[in-house]
Amino acid sequence: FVVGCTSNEPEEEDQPAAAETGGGDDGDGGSGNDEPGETVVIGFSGPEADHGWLAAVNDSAIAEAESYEDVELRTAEGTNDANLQISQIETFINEGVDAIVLLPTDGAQLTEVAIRAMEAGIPVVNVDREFSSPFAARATILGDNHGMGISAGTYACQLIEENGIADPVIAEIAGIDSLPLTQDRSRGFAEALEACGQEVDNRVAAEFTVESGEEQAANLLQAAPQIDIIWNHDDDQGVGVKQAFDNAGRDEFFFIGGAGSANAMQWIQDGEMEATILYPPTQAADGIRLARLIAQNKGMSDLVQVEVPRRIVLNAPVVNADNVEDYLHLGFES
Amino acid sequence: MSSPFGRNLGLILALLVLCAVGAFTAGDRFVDTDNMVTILRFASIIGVVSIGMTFVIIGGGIDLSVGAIVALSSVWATTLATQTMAEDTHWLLMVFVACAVGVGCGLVNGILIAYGGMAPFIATLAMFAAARGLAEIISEKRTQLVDVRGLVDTINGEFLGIPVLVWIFAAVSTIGWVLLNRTTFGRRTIAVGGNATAARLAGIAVKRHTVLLYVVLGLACGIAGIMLTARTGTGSGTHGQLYELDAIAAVVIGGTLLTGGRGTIVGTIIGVLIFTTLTNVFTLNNLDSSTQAVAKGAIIVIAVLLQQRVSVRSADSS
Amino acid sequence: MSSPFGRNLGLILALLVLCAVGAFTAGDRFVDTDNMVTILRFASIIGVVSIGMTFVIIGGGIDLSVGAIVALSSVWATTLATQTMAEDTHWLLMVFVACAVGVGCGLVNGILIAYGGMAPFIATLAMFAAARGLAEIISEKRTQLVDVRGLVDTINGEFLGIPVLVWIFAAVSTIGWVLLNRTTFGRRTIAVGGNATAARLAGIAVKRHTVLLYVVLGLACGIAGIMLTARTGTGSGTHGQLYELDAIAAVVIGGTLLTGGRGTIVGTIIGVLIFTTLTNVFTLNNLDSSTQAVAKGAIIVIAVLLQQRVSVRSADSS
Amino acid sequence: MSGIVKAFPGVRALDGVDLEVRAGEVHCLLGQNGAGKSTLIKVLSGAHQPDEGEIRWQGEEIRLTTPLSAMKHGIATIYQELDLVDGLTVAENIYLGHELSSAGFAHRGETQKQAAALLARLGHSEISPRRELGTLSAAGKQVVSMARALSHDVKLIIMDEPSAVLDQEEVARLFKVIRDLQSEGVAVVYISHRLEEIRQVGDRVTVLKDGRTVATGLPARDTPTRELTRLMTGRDIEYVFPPRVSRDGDGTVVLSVENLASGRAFSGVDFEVRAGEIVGLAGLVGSGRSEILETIYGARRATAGTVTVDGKQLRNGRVRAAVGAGVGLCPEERKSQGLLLDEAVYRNVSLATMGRFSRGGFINRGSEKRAASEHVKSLDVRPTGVERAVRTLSGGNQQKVVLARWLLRECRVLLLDEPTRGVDVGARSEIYALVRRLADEGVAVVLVSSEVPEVLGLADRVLVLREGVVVHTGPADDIDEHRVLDLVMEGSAA
Ligand SMILES: Nc1ncnc2c1ncn2[C@@H]1O[C@H](COP(=O)(O)OP(=O)(O)OP(=O)(O)O)[C@@H](O)[C@H]1O
Ligand SMILES: Nc1ncnc2c1ncn2[C@@H]1O[C@H](COP(=O)(O)OP(=O)(O)OP(=O)(O)O)[C@@H](O)[C@H]1O
Ligand SMILES: [Mg+2]
Ligand SMILES: [Mg+2]
Repeated sequence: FVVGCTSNEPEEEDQPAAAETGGGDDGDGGSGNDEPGETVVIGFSGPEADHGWLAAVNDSAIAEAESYEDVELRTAEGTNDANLQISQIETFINEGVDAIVLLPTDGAQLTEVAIRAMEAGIPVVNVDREFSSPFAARATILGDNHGMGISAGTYACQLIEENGIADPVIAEIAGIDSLPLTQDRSRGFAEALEACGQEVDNRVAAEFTVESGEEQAANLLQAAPQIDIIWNHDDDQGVGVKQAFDNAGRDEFFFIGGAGSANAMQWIQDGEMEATILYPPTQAADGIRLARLIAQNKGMSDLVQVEVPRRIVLNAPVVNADNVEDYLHLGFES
Repeated sequence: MSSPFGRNLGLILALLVLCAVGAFTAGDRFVDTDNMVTILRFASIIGVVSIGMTFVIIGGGIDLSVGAIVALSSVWATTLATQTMAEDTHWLLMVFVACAVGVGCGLVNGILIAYGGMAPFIATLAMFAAARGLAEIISEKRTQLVDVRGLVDTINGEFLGIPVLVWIFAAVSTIGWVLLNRTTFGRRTIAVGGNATAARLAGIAVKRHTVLLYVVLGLACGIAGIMLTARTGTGSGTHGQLYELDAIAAVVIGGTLLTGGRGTIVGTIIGVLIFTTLTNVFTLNNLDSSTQAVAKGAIIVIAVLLQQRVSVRSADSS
Repeated sequence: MSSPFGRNLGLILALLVLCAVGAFTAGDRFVDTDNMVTILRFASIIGVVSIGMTFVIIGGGIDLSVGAIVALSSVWATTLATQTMAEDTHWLLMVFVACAVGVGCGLVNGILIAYGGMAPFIATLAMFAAARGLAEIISEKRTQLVDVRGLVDTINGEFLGIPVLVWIFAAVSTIGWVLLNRTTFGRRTIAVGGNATAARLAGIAVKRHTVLLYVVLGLACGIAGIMLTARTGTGSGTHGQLYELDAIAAVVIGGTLLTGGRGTIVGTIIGVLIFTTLTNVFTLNNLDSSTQAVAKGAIIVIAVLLQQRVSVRSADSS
Repeated sequence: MSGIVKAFPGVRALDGVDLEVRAGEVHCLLGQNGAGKSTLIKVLSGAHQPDEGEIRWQGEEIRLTTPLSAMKHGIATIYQELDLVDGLTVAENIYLGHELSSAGFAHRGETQKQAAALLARLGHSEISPRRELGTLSAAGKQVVSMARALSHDVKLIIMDEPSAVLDQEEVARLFKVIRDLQSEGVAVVYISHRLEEIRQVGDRVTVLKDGRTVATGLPARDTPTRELTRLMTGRDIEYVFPPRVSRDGDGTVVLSVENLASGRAFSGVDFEVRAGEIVGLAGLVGSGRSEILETIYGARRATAGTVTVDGKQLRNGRVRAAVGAGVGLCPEERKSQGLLLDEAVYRNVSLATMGRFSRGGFINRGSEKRAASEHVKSLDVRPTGVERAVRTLSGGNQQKVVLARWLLRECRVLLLDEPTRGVDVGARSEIYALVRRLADEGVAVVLVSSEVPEVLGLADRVLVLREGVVVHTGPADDIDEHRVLDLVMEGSAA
């Protein structure tokens, strides 16, 4: 379930955003959690915001922090170098911040330093890419990458069945191949396909950039003269992927996306895309909220539980023409 | 001096071997006009940058900022303001803006190197950081969609059945070849790269010429920027990543000396084709990216060693 | 020979200015022993690579594969097999494996360059692709956790209140300095890079020496690989990205000529510190990455121009 | 050595050469540019591997596979192209490759002490062994090169044109060293294009022509010059300077230099050169002659004074202004300052004249090559092909290529810095004739040479320099070699 997703529009930040799905309709508005408490310093470090989704992650985190007058945010933004990110966390430890929100370039690689922060008495909220040790984070908010792959694969199976495609050709355009999250997505996709007796016929990996998406998609189209279903992991690179389809004049397949950018939602509305699997960029914003609560020793008012939970996994729902209206506001600019 | 054919014999051989491998492993999917066009279209953008890079390297320099300049020019050409103006006037305005941005960056590089006395590696490393940062600031890290359809339709379209991108690459290559081999500009480039002191004492304005070389490369980056903009339908701060390594690799595989003073446009073109064909063959064979990387490393080594052996032999027999 | 202090005066000045900016903008948070230690710890890994790179560049070469070698050695040292053996024997086995992998890669680079006659840029570009690909294949693109606590606890720990990583950097720097300035190996490196013909005619085995230089750098990469493994508690094919540019930039900012034949270890160390201090000051000041990039570009230019002016002046007055 | 053959791609540089050197003798090698002298000694020093032939050393056949193996046999070499490392100190250069060290650690103090001793032996104790080599002048480097050779325990020293960058004083010192060595039983192979040196120091002479030995064992002192030049060139050559056309006072002033100074190199230099006049600058190495030429040419900034060509003042520090006004410079170091070694001969020749063969920036290669070939032929550059890369030419022929560049340019003012350095006798007289012919055609020539007879013989007027100051100006006829040397040494006698 999605907890306290916020919109990207800064002007809406002042009002407490409603939990979108699952949770109670009145959100956390009823509790005293949004009342200003003692000022807390939160350190936030994320990977290099080199594409739309990550930029949205950073922006929404910063906007979220700005919406609280009792939060002072220190950002150490922007690196794909674990060594540098470790040193950024060390800086936070030196400064003695009250909590750290960490979206690591790689969960395992930042575990050592996160443990050190925890040992120094600074609670760490782990976002999106999970640490390899349970002692490294006070709370963990995860997008469900494996679930994303499952959703995409299941949806693909559904399409095959509904349209009665015999011997379908299934293609996959992955993101940066060496990231665990990409592998999780691909694994989920393969598992779900296996459930309906299918497998990926052609796979390429792009780099989350428009250019690489276009390049790899063009190569993919060349490699497979006829395709029935394509799953593209990431709607940012999807802009390029889509352009490659247009360039080649190919649209014989069902095109499924990932993440849920504004563009993707638009295409779904226009009928140019079948569906996209949501992967909200608001996790870090949620992380800021949790960090604030933890630092101020508060709990989550929607839960009976007194304290903030240790682990929250976000849902990865499928957005298609039937429900796109409900998700439009979540779409981020890629 | 041996004929350009002889000099590039090893390279051509390497390319042919690669094609044979492609034909053998991927069959009809490789030996197919559409596929050839795909390869060429893919090669066209990095190709234009590499032609420009050839001049800078022959002139004794190097430029690490080409990818960043490509990104900056694509972003600048697709800002709301530029696009609005282009809607009002003509899409060529966007082309002009991209080229102007490229030339501007090249000018800064050139002036820092020639008049500031900075090492090319360092000056362009600074530009590498600054131009990409600026591109991100301007685009606010968003991908800017192109609404001016004329640009995309024309440059990403076809002319006489061949993609306009490939025409542009062909035109830039031809101009580059003539410039290097048939004009005083080309001669001066070789002189400046071969022996800057001798060139200066022979009355060549070495500093001014050096600036010009980076401007030429900047212009090539601007052209590549608008090509990439049209091809992807977007301007983005992430465009052109690793172009610096790709372009330098293509130029050097093509036989241009990194120390300057010697090099050919034809070699560069073949170098670009080797790399793009390689990627195509890999994709057609569904190779995963790690295996691709290892194979790429091995092939670079083989291609270069082959080229050396063959050119030594052909020089002997001449 | 002018004193190392005089030669590096501009650099030291640039570093001081940077520190002043840090102290002014971030106050106590910058001027703080813990923060200094953080900077040094961050500098240590890229520092070790840069010391090795200094030798290769002085010797007239270049190495683009350092980051990939760091990754490969970290992955190889953390495979299940290696870790199991290390559990049975001692964690030093992992250190040994990482160093051996580094030396092996350096050896391949060196042989391709010295005996295969390949341009260093191209040979190491091939290694850049191949080593990272191999690292990904071995690790199956997973991040490999280190279970041998001895390694992490020791190398990522402290000794006499100072992080062991910093001690290693200090040791490598000292050895590098002695090697370059006080041994025949160092003097011959300058000869090979400054005038390879002269070196050959003086009876120096230039090819063998070139191989040795890349082996030294490979060893440095192996050490850096195990340092990074301990610091992150993992081995991964993504380690060491862009280290090649960072290391080369530090070496060149430090006054080593890319054409070879001249350079200092002290300059390299200051170069590394300039870059890491810069990053630290940025972090302390909450700068976003795009602005950082632009500022970094500007500061590189200013530092180099400053260094030139100051060293010209101090050379004049000497 | 006997029957040595060495072929390079396209050239048979050595085609069966025999050479026999006895202990304690000074054996001179003579031959035109490109005859194969340098190649021969490179074979002897292990730098090149011969294709055929054998080398016998003290009676035994040996194979010299590397420079190191030659050194081990006691053969040391001073190469024609100074092969030293700029980034190292003088002492380190001297002991490069055979460092005084233990376990790889260099003994710096000891190295410097011994280097200082060697330099003192060569009469150059003013060169500090700790100085960085790059800051020395060409002559200084030559001294270091010699010290380097002496640092080995040698039985044979090969010197390839060691005197080319030395002035007479230095040469005299060099000869003294050679005689010392000789008395210790060391053999010397001496290469020079200056016959008078060979007569002074040599014992026996071997003459090479086109890669073959044409004469060997000739007595150095007594063999007539005619005979030697005939052996070298295959024809009779008069080693004389072309006659001066006396035309006092006529000819307009083309170049005028007023009160010129540049830093500490020279100051207060005043002179005029008329059309058709050759002005020679004489002086010791380091007296600032090259700097004067470079400053006139704009390659170096003047700190005071003006340069005027045809009544128009040149912009300070602008080479292009000078070239535009019709000034040409043949620089002192042809390799580092003059040539594009990998480029074809014709492209080197036309480098300063490209504009003439181009229209709208496009070069007409046909006319370019034709014009270049003409000058290359007139200078007798060998081999004659203009498509050949300059790197493959011998030193003297490379020098001619630089000269050809300025001939092609048809300058108003020609600045020649050591134009005959490393040039053989035959080519020398051709160059002399050429310079005189140019002057007769109205070119103003400034000539710098370390060979005083050359300055006196060729120039109309002579300026003698000492430590950057002109100490004598006057017609070349009024002064003789001894007087010049006195002036150069004492300086005050002006
Ligand atoms: N590396 C090389 N490659 C090709 N040809 C060469 C090379 N070195 C020398 N040669 C050729 O070999 C011949 C002999 O050259 P060498 O340098 O021995 O002449 P030299 O007698 O020393 O002349 P100089 O008096 O001008 O120094 C020349 O024709 C030259 O062009
Ligand atoms: N690179 C340098 N660094 C320091 N001093 C230099 C350098 N080059 C030249 N000089 C100094 O400048 C003065 C003139 O030198 P130079 O040898 O060029 O004179 P020259 O009369 O032309 O002699 P040559 O016969 O060698 O041409 C000398 O005092 C010399 O030491
Ligand atoms: Mg010679
Ligand atoms: Mg001189």
